[in-house]
Amino acid sequence: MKKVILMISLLTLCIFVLGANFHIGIVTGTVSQSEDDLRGAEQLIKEYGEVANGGIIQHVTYPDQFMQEMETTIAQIVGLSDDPLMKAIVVNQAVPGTVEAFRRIRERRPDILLIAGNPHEDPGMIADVSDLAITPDNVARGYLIVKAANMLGADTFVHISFPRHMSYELLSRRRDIMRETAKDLGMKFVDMGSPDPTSDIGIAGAQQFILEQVPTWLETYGKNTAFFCTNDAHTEPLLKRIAELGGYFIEADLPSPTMGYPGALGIVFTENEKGNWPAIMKKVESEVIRRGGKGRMGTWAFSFGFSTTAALGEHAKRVIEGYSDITDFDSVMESYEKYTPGAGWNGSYYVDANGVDRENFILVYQDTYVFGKGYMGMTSIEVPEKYFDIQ
Amino acid sequence: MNKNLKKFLINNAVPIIFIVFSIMAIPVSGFSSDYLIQEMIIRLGRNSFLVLSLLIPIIAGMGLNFGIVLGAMAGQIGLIFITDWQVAGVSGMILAMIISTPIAIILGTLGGLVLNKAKGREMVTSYILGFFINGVYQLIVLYGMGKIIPITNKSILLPRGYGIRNAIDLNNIRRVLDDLIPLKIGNISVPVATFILIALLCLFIIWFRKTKLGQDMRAIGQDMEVARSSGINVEKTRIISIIISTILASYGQIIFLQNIGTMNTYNSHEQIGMFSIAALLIGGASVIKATIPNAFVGIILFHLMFVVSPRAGKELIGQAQIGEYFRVFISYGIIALSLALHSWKELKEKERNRTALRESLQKDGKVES
Amino acid sequence: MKKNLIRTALLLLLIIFSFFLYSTGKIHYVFIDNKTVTSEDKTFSALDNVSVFVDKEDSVVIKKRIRKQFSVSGKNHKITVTIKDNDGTEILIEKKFSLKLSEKAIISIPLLYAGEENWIEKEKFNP
Amino acid sequence: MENNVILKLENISKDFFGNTVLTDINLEIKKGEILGLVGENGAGKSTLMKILFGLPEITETGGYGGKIIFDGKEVNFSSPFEALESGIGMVHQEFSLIPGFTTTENIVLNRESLNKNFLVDIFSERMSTLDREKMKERSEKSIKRLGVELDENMIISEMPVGHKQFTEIAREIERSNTKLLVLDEPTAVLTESEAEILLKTIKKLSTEGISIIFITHRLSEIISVCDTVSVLRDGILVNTVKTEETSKKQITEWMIGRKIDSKSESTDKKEENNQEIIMKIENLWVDMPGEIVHNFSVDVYKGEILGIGGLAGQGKLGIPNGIMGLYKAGGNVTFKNINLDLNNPVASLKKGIAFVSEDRRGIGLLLDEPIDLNIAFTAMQINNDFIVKKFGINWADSKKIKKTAKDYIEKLEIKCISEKQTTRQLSGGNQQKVCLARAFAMKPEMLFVSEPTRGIDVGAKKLVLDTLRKYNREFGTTIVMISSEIEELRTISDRIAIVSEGKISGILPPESDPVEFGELMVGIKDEVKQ
Repeated sequence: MKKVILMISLLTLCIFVLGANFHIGIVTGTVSQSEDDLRGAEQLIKEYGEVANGGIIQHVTYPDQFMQEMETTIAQIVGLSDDPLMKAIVVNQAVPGTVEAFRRIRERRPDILLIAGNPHEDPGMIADVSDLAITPDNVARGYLIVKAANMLGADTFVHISFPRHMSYELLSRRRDIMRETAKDLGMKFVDMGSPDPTSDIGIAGAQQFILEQVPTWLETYGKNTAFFCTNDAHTEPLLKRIAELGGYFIEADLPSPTMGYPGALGIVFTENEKGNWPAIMKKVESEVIRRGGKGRMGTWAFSFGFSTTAALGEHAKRVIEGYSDITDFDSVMESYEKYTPGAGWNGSYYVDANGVDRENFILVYQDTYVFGKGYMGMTSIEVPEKYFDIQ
Repeated sequence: MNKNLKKFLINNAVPIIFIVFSIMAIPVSGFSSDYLIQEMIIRLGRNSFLVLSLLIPIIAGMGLNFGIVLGAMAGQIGLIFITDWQVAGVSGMILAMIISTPIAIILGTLGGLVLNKAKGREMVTSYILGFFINGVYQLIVLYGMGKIIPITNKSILLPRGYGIRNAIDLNNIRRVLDDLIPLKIGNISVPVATFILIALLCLFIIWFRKTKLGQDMRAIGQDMEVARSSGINVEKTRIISIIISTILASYGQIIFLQNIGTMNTYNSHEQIGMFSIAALLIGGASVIKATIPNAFVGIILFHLMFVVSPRAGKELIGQAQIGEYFRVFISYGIIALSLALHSWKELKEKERNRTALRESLQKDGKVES
Repeated sequence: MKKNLIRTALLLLLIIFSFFLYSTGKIHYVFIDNKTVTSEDKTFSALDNVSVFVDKEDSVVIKKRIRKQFSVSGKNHKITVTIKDNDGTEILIEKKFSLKLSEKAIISIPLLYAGEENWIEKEKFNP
Repeated sequence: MENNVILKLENISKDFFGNTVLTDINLEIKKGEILGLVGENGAGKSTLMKILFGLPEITETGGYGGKIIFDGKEVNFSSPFEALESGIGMVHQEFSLIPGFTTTENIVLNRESLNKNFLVDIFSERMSTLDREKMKERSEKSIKRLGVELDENMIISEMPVGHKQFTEIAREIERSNTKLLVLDEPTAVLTESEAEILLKTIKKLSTEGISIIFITHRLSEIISVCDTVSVLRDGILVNTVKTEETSKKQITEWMIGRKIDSKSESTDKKEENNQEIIMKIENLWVDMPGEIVHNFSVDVYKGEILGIGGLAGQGKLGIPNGIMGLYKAGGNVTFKNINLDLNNPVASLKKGIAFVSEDRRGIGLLLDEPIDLNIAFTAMQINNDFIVKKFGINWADSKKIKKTAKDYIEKLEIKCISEKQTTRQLSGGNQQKVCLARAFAMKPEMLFVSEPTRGIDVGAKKLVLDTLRKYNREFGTTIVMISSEIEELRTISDRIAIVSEGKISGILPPESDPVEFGELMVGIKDEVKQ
């Protein structure tokens, strides 16, 4: 009996939503790999419904071990194009394999819009195959993070990473920009190595390393040191030590109030709070201030992963419905702002090393929010032209 | 139960379980048959070479060669070079194979030498060897290339001037083999040239079994000591079998990556050994016996599971990430299951042999029953 | 002895074959600009409605002030440019060119359209 | 005459790290001669053959002394292949065949007929394909030469044992240059009819001019087929004689050798002839590595001491281990007319059967526990002895354990500091006594004792044996004692069963002639006496 009722209610739902005769595929990581991305997809499902229930969002995930299981990533993304109603596919984060998956979809279904959020593969490759790609503007951020640290009063900047990450072009380029900025602002710059959490040492070992080293670093470079790390796993122990011992933390590599802070400060969110960013911010802010991190620790008020998944889904819907153009910068910003009330956004187009313009590759960044201080207004600061030329 | 039927079920327990799982999961996943057939054809073309490269060490009694990871690395080094030199198309692919061959021979010899020191524990040793060589590979690719080995192409080199990037675009040789002879049946495209190559490899393996070397390997595989006492150079033959397997794996990885189109410089090879072996086991092979049909059946069943299970999981439980967890659970669980089933099968086999021995002794009048 | 001789010969053959593969598979980049250029004091302005294909690749539309990149392998190549005039007539231009192993080409559509000699520029290419 | 000698061994001697195993062996074999080589296990036959074949383990342990002259030249093979090259073939005791190969493939193993192809010139000879036709021809020819029926397409593992043996011989004679063939116990695994065919084959080969060294335990075969027989004992060549000039009895005496009084010192004979059967063992088979029991049947009488002897590796140790459920076993064993559940160690213990294992340190003792606990342990587990119930929980009754332990320490003269000493610190003899004490503490009705005196000194030996006998006499416990030392069995047992090739070859009273024991041990079936 229950089944029958369920069937009937499903059918009625179908009839209601049949007006929108297209589907949007969303691909994210799982909770264990990248929770915020997934919450963005859930936000879209909440808004527009799931395909299984007659809505327009079809959500799948890529493997946790995406570096090793590229074949599965490809199959998951390409699998979405098996649906004849599929009109757009958003992959956030666009882990390795996305490029190939997009190529395959292009061959069979050129009508599907392909959108990549935060691509891991080389920008040139992803720009060639996708209709739109979005990534944090690490070029501008390279300048702005150091600038913000400087504004808060830091005199030393420590950049923590490891070779695998430095093999990502944008990440190593950002490091070089940071170094240049620090030099120009009269700060000391330290390029610090750390273990790779995906190596045999594991996440636990990598975190242990940070926990043990931060006090030494603070002793060596003084309390007015700002830290930045490229890896998510490193963020949590880093925040824990900074809250305890001093130092500055402007924002994470992928900034979000849920990035590192909950684990580092022992904050637990209720089921209702998950995905509710203003509530999350409030809780994190009060905890940071309670622990004495006021004016020293910052983030983006809205998770980049969350807002990118949601905004790209929203943008795709607008494009399909004919309200905007796929590479329309303003429309993308509008979509972002829809999910991030109060936070400013800015960005630019990507220009590759040969000077070839990439109109479909947008670099974005959100205003930095420092706990106990508020928005820093970084989106309105002009980044000097010279930093864009650092390759 | 009928004795023969029981024996058949025991011998084929692994594929049967997989077929049952697939039959249950396919309708749940909701994929169209076109999509699934296309996906299986792609995966057959992509993976067959790698899986078939496992066969020769099994003939030589060295078990499942996790060391094909070494071959995969050799193949990737070949690909790095042709990408650096910007050689495209089939020419590029063949050139990559030529470059990877000597590297595979060196790595294979090394692997063979180590495995000869670890007789009876070849599988675990080759697994660990993969890790070790992976370290060397990373060292060479991340530090050696661009510093000691000249690499000129900035697009594959890290901005710091040495070391290869995390991901390499293989657009130059992407699908060159698959699309060499285009064939489309309905909606489904068939990589004819790849299949021809795979067929040639199968013929090679069949022919190889008939050579003196193949016969020696069979002898060694069945009883190393007897083979040795008959004058066969056991150590050398075992090394040769690993070398052949490594070379084939390096070609296999090149074929695999020309289909994938992108190469994760530091990770693409890592799961190759595990997945190829899982596919072979699922096809009904064992550590001591594997046939060409085992390889094909295994690839289809294993990858069908891989494609179908995430969506099946999602449709069953309703949450996207559960699908992924479901896939991981099913896929890896089944690898564990097939290994466990395999050892159970071996136990049964031993028991049967013993009973047979007793029975034959009784028949011969050595033991009155 | 005989065996060594055969092996050496085969190895040499393989190396020659590799070189053959290298030369036939080597990629060249062809950059095509639709940008306003000044050459010998004359200005050639960028054009609207330009689509281009090199060898057998699919045709690509090049908007004004944009540079596009093509990659081709081998020695001899052909570029086909279709330009739609304001009045809707299509003009088809076909040109052949060849490149040495380590060369790249920069082709300017306005110059090509104007029939100038220097429509193609070949440079030593360091990727 | 001298030209006719194919193999000559001069003063061959060999020691392993000071442990002499062969002393001054001199042997001669003529063309077409069949030489029988006999001796107990460990007499040095295999070492001699290893020297002849140049096995690496000989050179690795310092080589050998003396000279080997083969076919007129002094030789010193550094590997079996060199021996094979020069024309010495060997048929091993264990089948040296590839189980999954056919007869043909095995006969031409590593000497396959080949078809060349172009890859041979590039890589190596091994890239040629097999010429199956020719291989079949060759194996057929070789089988014909043997004069036996063999299916050349049969897989070895599916073959009866005898055929495997023939396949091996066929392989050796397929080699065109084989001049000397060594057959190491080829008939041990054959049925009598098969053995007869084999003997005929051997004769046939010798008439073709192949010399043969024939190693066997079956003396009748020696008599019937060999021209000469050489007897080895303790590394010394006792005698070499023409077979027609000797007899089985004489050969056996040379083999066993030791001059022992035919009357043993056994005195304390039981008068009453109790024929009540306490345990009936029928068709027992035990799958114990190295000690396989095939088909063992015997009745054990209540209250007797039954000795079980036999050469090493013939299966005597498998019997108690199988009955006590330590190794997989099958067959019918009844204890006091009730079927005994084999493969279940606890069941046997619960029924009142105890076992003192030959593997003291492995399964016999808890080495890091004190003596008293070791003694009480099994009884606690099985009989719930030494246990007091307090508050519904079982506690070890330490007082009683201590008392019992002290008792046994005194009775068995266990040399120790106190009953709390761990057994690891005890000497071998004393450890053995603890094992016995533990078995006694269970108050068993029947006791299996396996090699109770192995590795302990003479004084301790006597004490252990006396204890066993005393226990048997006082409590009427039936004891089955397994030992390699016949003398030991003769001093204590009421009857002695000899095991050969996994089954009983005869039961003798302890006062029998030692030669009879020897004959039973080497399995001369036709002389079995009850």
